[in-house]
Amino acid sequence: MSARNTYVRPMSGWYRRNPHFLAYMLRELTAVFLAGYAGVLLAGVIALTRGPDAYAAFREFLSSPLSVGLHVLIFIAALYNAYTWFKVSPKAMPPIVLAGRRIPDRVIVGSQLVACVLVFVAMLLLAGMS
Amino acid sequence: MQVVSTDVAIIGGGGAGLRAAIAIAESAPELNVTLVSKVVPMRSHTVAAEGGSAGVTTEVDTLDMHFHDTVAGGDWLCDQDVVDYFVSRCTEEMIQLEHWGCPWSRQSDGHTSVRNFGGMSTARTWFAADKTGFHMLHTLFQTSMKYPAISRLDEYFACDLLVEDGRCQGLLAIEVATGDFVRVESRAVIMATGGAGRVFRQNTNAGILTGDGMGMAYRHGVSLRDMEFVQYHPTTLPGSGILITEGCRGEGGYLTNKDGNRYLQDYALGPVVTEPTPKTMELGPRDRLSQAFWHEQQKGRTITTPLGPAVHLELMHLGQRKLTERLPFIMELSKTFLGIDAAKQAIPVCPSVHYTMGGIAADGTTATALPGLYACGECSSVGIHGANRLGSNSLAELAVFGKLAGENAAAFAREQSPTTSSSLQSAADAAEARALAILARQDGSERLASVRDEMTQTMSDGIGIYRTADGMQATCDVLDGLVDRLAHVQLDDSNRAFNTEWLAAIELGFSLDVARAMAYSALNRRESRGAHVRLDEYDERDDHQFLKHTLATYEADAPPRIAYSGVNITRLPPAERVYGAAATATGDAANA
Amino acid sequence: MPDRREIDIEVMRYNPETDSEPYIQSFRVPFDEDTSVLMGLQYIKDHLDGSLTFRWSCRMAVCGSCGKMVNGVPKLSCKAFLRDYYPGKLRIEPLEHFPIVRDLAVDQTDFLEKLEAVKPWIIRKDEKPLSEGTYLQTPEEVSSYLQFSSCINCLLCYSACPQYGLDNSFTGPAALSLLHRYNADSRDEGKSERMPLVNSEEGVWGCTLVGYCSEVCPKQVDPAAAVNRGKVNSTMDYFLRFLTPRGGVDS
Amino acid sequence: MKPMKRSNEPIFWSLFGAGGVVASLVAPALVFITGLALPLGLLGPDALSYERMLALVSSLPGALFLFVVISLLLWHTMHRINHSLHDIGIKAGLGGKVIFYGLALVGTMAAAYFLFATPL
Repeated sequence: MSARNTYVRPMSGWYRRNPHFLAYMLRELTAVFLAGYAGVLLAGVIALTRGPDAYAAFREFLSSPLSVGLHVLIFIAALYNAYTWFKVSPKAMPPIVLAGRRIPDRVIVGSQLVACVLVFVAMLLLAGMS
Repeated sequence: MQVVSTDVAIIGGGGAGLRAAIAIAESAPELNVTLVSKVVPMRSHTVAAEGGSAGVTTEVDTLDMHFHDTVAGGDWLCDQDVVDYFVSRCTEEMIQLEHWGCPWSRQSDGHTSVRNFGGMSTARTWFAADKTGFHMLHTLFQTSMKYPAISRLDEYFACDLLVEDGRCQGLLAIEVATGDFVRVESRAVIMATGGAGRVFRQNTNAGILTGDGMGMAYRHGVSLRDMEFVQYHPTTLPGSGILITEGCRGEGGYLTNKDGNRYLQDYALGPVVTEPTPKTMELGPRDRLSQAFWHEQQKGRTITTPLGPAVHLELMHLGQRKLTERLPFIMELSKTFLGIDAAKQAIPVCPSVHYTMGGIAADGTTATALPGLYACGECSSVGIHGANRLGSNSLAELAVFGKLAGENAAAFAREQSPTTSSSLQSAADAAEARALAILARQDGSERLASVRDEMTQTMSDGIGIYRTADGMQATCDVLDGLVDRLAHVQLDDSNRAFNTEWLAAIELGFSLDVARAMAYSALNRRESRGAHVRLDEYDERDDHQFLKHTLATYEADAPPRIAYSGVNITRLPPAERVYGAAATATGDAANA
Repeated sequence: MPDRREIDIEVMRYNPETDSEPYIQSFRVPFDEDTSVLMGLQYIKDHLDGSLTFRWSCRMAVCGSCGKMVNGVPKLSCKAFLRDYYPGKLRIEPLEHFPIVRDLAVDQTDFLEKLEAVKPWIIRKDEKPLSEGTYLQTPEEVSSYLQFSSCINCLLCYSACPQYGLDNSFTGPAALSLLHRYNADSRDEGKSERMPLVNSEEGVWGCTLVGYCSEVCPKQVDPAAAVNRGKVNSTMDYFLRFLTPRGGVDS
Repeated sequence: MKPMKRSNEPIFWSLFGAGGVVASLVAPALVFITGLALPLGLLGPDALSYERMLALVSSLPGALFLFVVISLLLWHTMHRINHSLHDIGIKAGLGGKVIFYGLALVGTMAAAYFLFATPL
């Protein structure tokens, strides 16, 4: 086809056109928060290496309202990211066949969610929640 | 005008056209093939075939049985030499498609499966679930991409053949996107444009099936053969005519009337059986089943739906697992278009126009009377379907005769000297002027859709499952008037680029010519045979006068000229067509 | 006819001969329970404006011709129904991310080139003669590719893919699904010929798993799964090529 | 057709994928513990104390755990941020890769340095 004068529509603002795209952009945005959290962890490690005072200052920072507020956002981002990650995970793995039947996607997603909850509980116990 | 020079031009990118293209690329690699299609090939209507494709494979099956089924199914109007060729090549073509990647449904040991189909004496229908045509078409289309010799003109609308020195030497096409004309010069042309079900109101066909190829060949003096034999498929959705495959019945589905009775037992198709049984009950041939529906309707035993009378196609007893595996598309169609779960509820179905048994008259080699023009697939009449086609013979046909047309057209092309361009140019210029005149008209008084709708209505009224002289005459009269009115259609759209209204007007011209060939052929066949059944005094088969092919020949500004030609009967003399218990009895005798 | 209601359909119009950019035109269309969006457009063409241009063919969701954006969502217009939008209105636009040729018809050439580029045919080192019959393939072997062979090339997935819209050098969901379909077919031996495309930026790596392609697919092909299994294959190919003489393509 | 160039995405995608597992399985719990439960006093008195944390990073498994979490989170997130620039229409190209994967690499080296090479 040698069509003349075709019209190409602009892409600007494409992510606002559809709720699915908005959800995708939010998923990608979680990376900014999780990157921040990696920075927090790294800062904590550095503080540890610098001795008790530095580490106390680090804990002081964690307790500040600003930090708690940020961590609320990071926590929401982490949960949302985990949810989206589990949801698409069946697409990136070859089909798992057991006894001649393909394991449905929802079983794969569900078992990961369960694993996530188990890790959560285990780590809380390890960290010393009474 | 742009000019494309090629060795063989193919019009139509469905199963037959693609198979022909591949056959040329394989049998004559030095030749160039140009595939001209008004839609991108994978949109062609082969895509909508569901149930399967015939090919003898099982130990209990023989070529002879396939031959008998086809000839008897066609009510002896088949050319038996061609049927013999056909049945002997089907299986090889199915294997070829398998080698090209077609995902045939398989048995657990890895061999391909076959299912039962109407009018066939044993299971011999290869299938890919209930999307057989879809998989065959995409397999052929994708496979065709590997041959550099095949070039395509996708979305080019062929509007005329170019005939010079008594030989078909190309075609004129309109590039849809721009409205520009292209002259395709070739040493041979293969017509593979499919059927013409769109000349009827309620049909299973895609919008593209307007009979263009038949019309083009017809206007150049090639006869249309056996056009009165129009197949009504017994199980389609009321209103839309969407196809509900015969595979449903092949897998064991039941047809019941409003009282819940499997009414086919009342029409010489019994005994009532619970498992799919060849040639019995729901596995009778399509013409008989559609006729039975008509009688049920007369007796007031059909169900009333908002879109027309129907009977029930019951699949519930087959179970969810089998339905998901064997009939997934039917499940999807029921959900989408009826909002029902076919595993739990019966599907309301009724007959709709499905297939044109007749077509461009061609011999068993696919050659037409016009040198250089070959025809294959539904647009052609090579002589295998007779008065009623058996389900699953058409997909096999497009493979077998598509290949043959490709090989024969290639052989013909090799012997021809190159086209003399200047002489073709004037023919092309004249055709271009005719097409442009439609676009340029300014004082038209008719609306395109009105002419089209009146044509489809009168065809459905007069050329139905049952026919009368009065009804057919009335249809002929209406069609004659519509031809005049088409000359006064005023288009809304005067642009050249992607003007689908303009193309539809050209299509409607072809449709009207084809419709007239059908109606006049029907009116003149004073007997009942296969899909052509009359309610008037000609309600019996008359082998003495009408064991003949009808030939409708185009007359400018007049109804078609109707003539007859002989049927080639080699080894199976005409006999009574029998199904149900009677078929089982004679079948046993024949096989003994 | 009882229960005949009317709905407003806004259609994007574009005439390459006269318009510099598309505009919206509104039509009022009668409908009932069974009127598809496609039938609504056909009503406009037959009765209101014969110049409205759109593709359609089979009317039964298998030919793949009639995809449109319906209220911003890619749909087969034969498979969407006006009743589901009433009493609201519809905005029908050509499929996103493709150049508009006229009104609702888009240029599909780019897809056809991409389809051809994935070599969508069985590639074998030795062809088995037809006289030796079919290849054997168990139902399990069929099921590993059957879903991906169900693609009707309707292009809804391309309209759902912002990565294709942002950079159309990306091979895209349907073509990559068909590539995967042939690679996953036990009869095929052409994986090594297709991997260079898979491995390239234009191959699977243009995908960021937005995942909307699989949502809009009318045939449950799940192109996102095909593309992302392609990423796994490409990654193995990337690392294993150092370990195996054949470059890991058959792993 | 032009010969196709092999993409080096498999390297970054592998790290992204591994980071995704960390981000989805471990990160929610870690964020909750260090960022919310600890400051809000939901944990026991000794939780995350200097001594316990020093013991953690001094043990090889503990140090490895923190290294993996910090590094893979960075590879995961930097990969996404790099692609997001493309999504919002910024063609960063090679520059984007250098900046973002560079950041992930610097973070990884820093984590390794402080966890494995710094005397405590």
